[in-house]
Amino acid sequence: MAERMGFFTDTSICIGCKACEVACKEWNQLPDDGFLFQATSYDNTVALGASTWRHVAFIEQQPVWTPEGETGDPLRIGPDGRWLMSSDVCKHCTHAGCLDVCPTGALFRTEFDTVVVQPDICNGCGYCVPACPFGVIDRREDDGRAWKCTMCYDRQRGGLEPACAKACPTDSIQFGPLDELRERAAGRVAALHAEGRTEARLYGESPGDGVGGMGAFFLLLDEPEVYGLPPDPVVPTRDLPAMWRWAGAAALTMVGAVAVSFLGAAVGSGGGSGRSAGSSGSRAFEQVRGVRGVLVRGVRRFGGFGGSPPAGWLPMRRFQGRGR
Amino acid sequence: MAECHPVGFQWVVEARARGAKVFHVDPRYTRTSALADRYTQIRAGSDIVLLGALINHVLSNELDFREYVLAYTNASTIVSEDYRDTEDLDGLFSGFDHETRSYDPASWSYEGAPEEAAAGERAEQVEGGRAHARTAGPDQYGAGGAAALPRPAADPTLRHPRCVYQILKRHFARYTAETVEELCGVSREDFAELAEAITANSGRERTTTWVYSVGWTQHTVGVQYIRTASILQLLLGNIGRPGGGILALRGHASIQGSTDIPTLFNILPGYLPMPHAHRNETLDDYLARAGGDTGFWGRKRAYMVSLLKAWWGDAATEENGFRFDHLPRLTGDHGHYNTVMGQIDGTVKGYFVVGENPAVGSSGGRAQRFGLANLDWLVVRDLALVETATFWKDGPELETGEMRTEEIGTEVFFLPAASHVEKEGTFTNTQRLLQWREKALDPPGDCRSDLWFYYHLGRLIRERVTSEERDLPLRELTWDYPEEGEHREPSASAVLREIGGVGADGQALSAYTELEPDGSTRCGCWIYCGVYADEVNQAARRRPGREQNPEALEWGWAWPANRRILYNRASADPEGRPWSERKAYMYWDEERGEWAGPDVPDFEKNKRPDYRPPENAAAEDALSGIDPFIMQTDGKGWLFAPAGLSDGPLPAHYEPFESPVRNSLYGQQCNPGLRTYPRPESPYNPERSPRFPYVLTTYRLTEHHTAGAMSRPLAYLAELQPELFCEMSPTLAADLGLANGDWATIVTSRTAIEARVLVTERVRPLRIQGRVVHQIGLPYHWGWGSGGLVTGDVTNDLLPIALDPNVYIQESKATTCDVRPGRRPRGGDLLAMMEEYRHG
Amino acid sequence: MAGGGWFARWPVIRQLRGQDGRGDAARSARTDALRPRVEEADSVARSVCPYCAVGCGQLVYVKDGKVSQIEGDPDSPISRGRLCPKGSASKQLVTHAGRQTAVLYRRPYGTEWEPLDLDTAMDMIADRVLRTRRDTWQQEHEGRVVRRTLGIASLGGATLDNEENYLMKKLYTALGAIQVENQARI
Amino acid sequence: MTRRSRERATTSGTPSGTVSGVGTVSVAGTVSGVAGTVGGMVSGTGPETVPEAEFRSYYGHPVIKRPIWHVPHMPLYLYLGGLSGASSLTAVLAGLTGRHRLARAARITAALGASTGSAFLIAELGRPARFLNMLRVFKPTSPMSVGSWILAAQGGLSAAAAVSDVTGILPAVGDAAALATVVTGPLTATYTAVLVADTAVPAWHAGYRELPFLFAGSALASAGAAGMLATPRAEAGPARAVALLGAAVETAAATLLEQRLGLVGEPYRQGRAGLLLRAARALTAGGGLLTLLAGRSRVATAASGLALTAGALCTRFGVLEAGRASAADPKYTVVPQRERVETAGPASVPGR
Repeated sequence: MAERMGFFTDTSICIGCKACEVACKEWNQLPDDGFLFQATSYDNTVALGASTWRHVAFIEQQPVWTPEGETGDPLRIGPDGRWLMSSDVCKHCTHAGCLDVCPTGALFRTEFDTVVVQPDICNGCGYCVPACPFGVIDRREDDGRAWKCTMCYDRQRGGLEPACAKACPTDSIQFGPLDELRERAAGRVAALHAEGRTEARLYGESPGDGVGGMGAFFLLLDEPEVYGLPPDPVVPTRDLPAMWRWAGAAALTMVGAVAVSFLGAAVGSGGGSGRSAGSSGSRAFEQVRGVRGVLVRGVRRFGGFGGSPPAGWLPMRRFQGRGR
Repeated sequence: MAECHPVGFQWVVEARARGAKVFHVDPRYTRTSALADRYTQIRAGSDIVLLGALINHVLSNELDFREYVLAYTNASTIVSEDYRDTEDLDGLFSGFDHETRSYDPASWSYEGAPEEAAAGERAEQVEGGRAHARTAGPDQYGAGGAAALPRPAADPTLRHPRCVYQILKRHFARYTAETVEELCGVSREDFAELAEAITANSGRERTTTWVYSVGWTQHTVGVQYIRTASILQLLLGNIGRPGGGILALRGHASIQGSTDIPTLFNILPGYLPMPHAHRNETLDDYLARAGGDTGFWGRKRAYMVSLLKAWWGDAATEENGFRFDHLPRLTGDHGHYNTVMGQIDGTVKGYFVVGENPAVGSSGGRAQRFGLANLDWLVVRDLALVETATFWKDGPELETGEMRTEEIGTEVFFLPAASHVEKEGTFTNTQRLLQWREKALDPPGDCRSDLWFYYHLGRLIRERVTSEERDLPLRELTWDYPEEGEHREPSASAVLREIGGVGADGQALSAYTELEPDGSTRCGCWIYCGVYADEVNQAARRRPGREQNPEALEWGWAWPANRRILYNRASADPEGRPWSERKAYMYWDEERGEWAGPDVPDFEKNKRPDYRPPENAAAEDALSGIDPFIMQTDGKGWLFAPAGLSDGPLPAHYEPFESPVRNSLYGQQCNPGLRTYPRPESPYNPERSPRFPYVLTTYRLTEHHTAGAMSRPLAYLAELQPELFCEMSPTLAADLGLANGDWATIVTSRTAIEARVLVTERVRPLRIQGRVVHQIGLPYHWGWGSGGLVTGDVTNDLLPIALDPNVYIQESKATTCDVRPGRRPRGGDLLAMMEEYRHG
Repeated sequence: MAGGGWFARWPVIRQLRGQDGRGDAARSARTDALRPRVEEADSVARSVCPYCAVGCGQLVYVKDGKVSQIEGDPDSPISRGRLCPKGSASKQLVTHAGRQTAVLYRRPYGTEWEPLDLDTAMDMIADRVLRTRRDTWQQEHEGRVVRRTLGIASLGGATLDNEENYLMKKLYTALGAIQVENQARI
Repeated sequence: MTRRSRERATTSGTPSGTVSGVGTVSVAGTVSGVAGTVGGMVSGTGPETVPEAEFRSYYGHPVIKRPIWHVPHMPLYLYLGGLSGASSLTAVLAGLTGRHRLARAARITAALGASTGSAFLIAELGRPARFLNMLRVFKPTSPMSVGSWILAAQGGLSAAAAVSDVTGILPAVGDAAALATVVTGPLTATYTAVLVADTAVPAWHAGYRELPFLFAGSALASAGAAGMLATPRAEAGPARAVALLGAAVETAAATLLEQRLGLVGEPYRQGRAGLLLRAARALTAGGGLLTLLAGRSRVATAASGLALTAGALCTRFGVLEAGRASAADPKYTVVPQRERVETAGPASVPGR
């Protein structure tokens, strides 16, 4: 496998020109997203989606001016103004929710350690859409398939950098080996802090976070949620083993409940009047009637709410793929 | 800059990373402001007050770069005792004729200027009358500017009361931090910080640069805006040095080229003036009056003769004045807006519109459309069906009932154009760099290049010419370009070679210094001479930037002479040494006896710093080794312009023609020489009218291009900014009862348009003269057609046709308007509302 | 990956052979063959962006007679391969559906466009230029020779090439048309 | 308009910034300032039941994408899968206890449930023709992949069991298939809970303990109801018991789901989802009670069966709706994450 490649988006030098959005669309030949005026600063594409793989957010934080008293002098309230701009993109997570849940293998991890949808495989089940903790991937309804940033996988296969990073006029979007980018980003934060801009912070660079670190990470100047990013994202599949255990317990509860129902009915009525013993090839059933006892015990063991479900009964590891 | 030139802005970002401090002064907080260290909001149309106060700050604290100022500017020059300043005349300079609303510049001249030159100029104006005086703009003098005394009287102590330095001091004394606060709405603290920063960052060790765009030019005092900045930069020693200058960011791919090789009425290629009927009867008359004889402009005969030879070839001879008579003559203003009035009046019958869209792109769109509707024929060439081509079937005047399709007699030809990838040729970018584009593929269908169109049109016309004298210039015209391909495309490189010039031997010339006045050389544009040097298309050179130093002299070709910083002699001190290690650029290499450095020297390579011209030297020989401004007759930077400007030798603040504010600096409210066309198609908002209480400014967005023909049909751009909007402060929105996202109607005397409201604190109310003044902003990219995926009302329809008297550029950046909640009335209701605004 | 029928390529089988179900095992043949489309271009032209005057370098890729991609030229010392949104949309500029590729003609007082042959249009325009020039010719004005027509005007954009502007100015001047203007005045 | 109205009264600057344009400007609002209180951004959504959490967002836009699954496909599939799984169990036990008519009815229900459920699932796909790609890989990390294999097995087995029973062909194979559904049936009914829980949708993810039991109970109630409706009363006793137990589990799980999750559980209580889930509870409880009281009344039995079925359907529709609502409001994503960061520090993924 090649080196892990990534994006570092330094929003402190983003000028909100949206070249990334357009360059991405031109390269990937994406459809437009409609022509609606949103009145949300200079942002009219709203969010990442199936047809917008780079999205520039505009956040106005300006001092408020109000006319004061009879003189009508403008009175300034609040600190110096800022207009934050930030180009969002798929995070290409180390632990990617979309990739984990994709049932077809349309989503896969590339040799550059990025996460890509194969449009020839995707059947549009839509499961990846709610599985992404960042709201990145989406299904294009007229096309039926799920789409998102590929970090220009095809370009990378030819040794070219992704279209957005190439176009970015101020190098706010940087592309390269992730390790190098992380180093560069740490230096940039230190430099900004030294300038007194202590609000600068990195988002998604830590391999210890809830998605195991992002392949595309950011330098932000405010809290992530201000940019529409989750403050502490976690890959949903982190809790999957526990989920399966609870589901298994519920399944056994079902078996128990049905068994109890029949046992109860048998005890209560001494066998239904409609029974025709020995009929209809039930020899096999006769042989397994002994199972009943097992089932009853099973119900006793796992039947209640609140108890710890049995651990480790799923052969998860075999199919987990390589660990990190 | 980040808004309209994002890729150029990368260098600002890089400079900032290396410690540069960036100030942004703008009526709105823009994407540029977001990346600046300091943002200063200013009332649109008040920049001369701010710049003037900076000049005053420099002068009154003696913060000028004295050694530079003394050696390289005309600070010490003594001005005629006839000169009277705005200080003396309450906002007017001496020489103003109230009758003609124009200046006689004679009294502005240097002391001891020969009576003849100044008098000659004056006599002509009297002789030619009002219309002729109007053409006395700088373009009338070509690239050299007006002639002035090469060695005028001077006082190097700068104490003489009539020396330029002292005049400047007096003139700008009233431009103070207080006036800045009062007229610009800029706080004293903000002004002090800016003043401190630019002066601290100028001098031997450091330089400061100013960057502007049409925010400075589209005013009735636009030329004087630039003049003010020039004065400031000269005083601080920031011209001709790395990291200095006044950088014009031009907005179109080859708008620089289209003035160098002008499709402009008043100049010929290379800024040679078009001949004037009353002043330029013969070539000699023309050359005598087209600027001075010293400095490189002194070679103007060689430039002009070479041009005439390029056009009329062997037919142009010494005996027939090189066919100077083939040139048509001007008699006044024949500019764009004047032409439109001619269309309305019926004198202009036929109109070519080529890659342009005046129906939505020019000020006062209604006048434009009334003009178009009154033509005999109209040829429109563009990529898409622009509004100028379709006004007869879908223009807004059809909706109001002012026009009916069946009553419009204009015959319209729409010819589809080739795109930039479907033809080869050069663009000249904002830094004078010519870059050759290779052709990628043939244009589709009937699409053809404009080169094809004009070449074949010329061919067809020449096939039809008669033996009449009138047709002689056409018959004799050199028009034999090689044709290529199945479309018979003329060879663009052959045309470029003609522009670049050939010598007597038929070989391409390498520099304009090789041009001869005797007709032995031919050159289509003298400043481009050398672009085909060594028979190589120099503009097509593409040695990668990373393999070169930052000047990258082997990428493309910059005019003149592939020089990257103009006036770079000023980057060294008078002795030829760099001003400092840090700012070293060009320097005199005594050992080799030549100028050295990373650039092409702006003057003769071997001219010693201690060279002093002999008496009666001509052209460049008349300039000494310490005269960096080689196109000026005296080689000096003009703090004070003794001639060449039609509205004064120094900038003075005048209010925009339509302003809600009284000019508190002078009794004179607006530029006394400005041009207007008061007629029904272009009415004006009354001065300080309560009907139009708000300041309106217009601008571009990153996501669109001009009137939208190159962006609105593109889905990827249209979706980014789908609708026309109007930016206003929350305070104004509250006053008007408008909420973010609502519709508003914006009204001027011309018309009313509707736009969505973007309520934002990036637009702030200003306190001007003790009261609150609101500004609103409108981008101008929308129109009803052009194949746009998004459409909208036409912002330019709101604008007045009020022009700068020097260059006839309209005031689009500062006017007044009213704003009403809700969408605009339709049809006749709109007319009724407008009647009320104008007369009610 | 190569070899084997559909069964051998079936990712489940590849998984059982030890390939990663979220990685190599899931790859399709199309994915394996993926390359950047610029590699297939028949030609690359070195061009310049047609929008603002910064003059960013562009590389124009052509495949089968169509523009397949336009992106920044990294060699350019001006732009270093970068482009703004407009520059990045250049391919759409030259290929969008709203682009007109046929001559259109509107006769006086006409209510609709009509098709017109390009050569015919050129002849008609040449005729009109000469007719208007003849009708509005001024040999003299206020007693001075002016040799001009005020009946023909021109307004050019500033995205025209220098060579085009040159031929325009040259032809108009020879015709005696002086009201020749462009975007720089605006 | 919804999108626009949402960011109206935002505040600027600091997290607890004042509403911009004090007083008069409140009408106008501004585009500036993404920070805002919940109340400011979702004004007009009616009375709040929990104290408003202060948080910041990007113009009130959701952080995550809404689940795109359609109504009625997805909830119907959830219902039918549960019905099939629980019916399989019923069929096996009925067979073992010699209740032949119940067994046959349950086998047929299980087969029909699995097949029509699969049909809805395929119809839900963006590219239905590619449904076989579901079996392209086996991914334990994907509940949908695991579920597809389970569903394939359940569908095949339940169909074999039903066909064999109805036609009498290869009875041993049919019985073996039926027996195998003891494993696939319950998993078919409960894996769907993992399916929805294994997403970033806050209300679903946080409910991963309760949802399997909710779905299990709902499945039992559905299957019991189907058994009651399709079988003569004499043989339907165990079906009633299944229904009753199911209804009890479903009600208990739903109650827990609504109460235990705090802010994130809000969508289960509010709006359309709240309405659906309240209706589900009433129908399920009512249906269960009626089952007990129905006695020999055929009408009452039918009514109780229908009520339970309706209750199960409402549960599934309600859960989907709650997920959508929870995804649409950034509050449910931002507030818990912000609280976690501030109290326990950022999350991590241990052992991976």
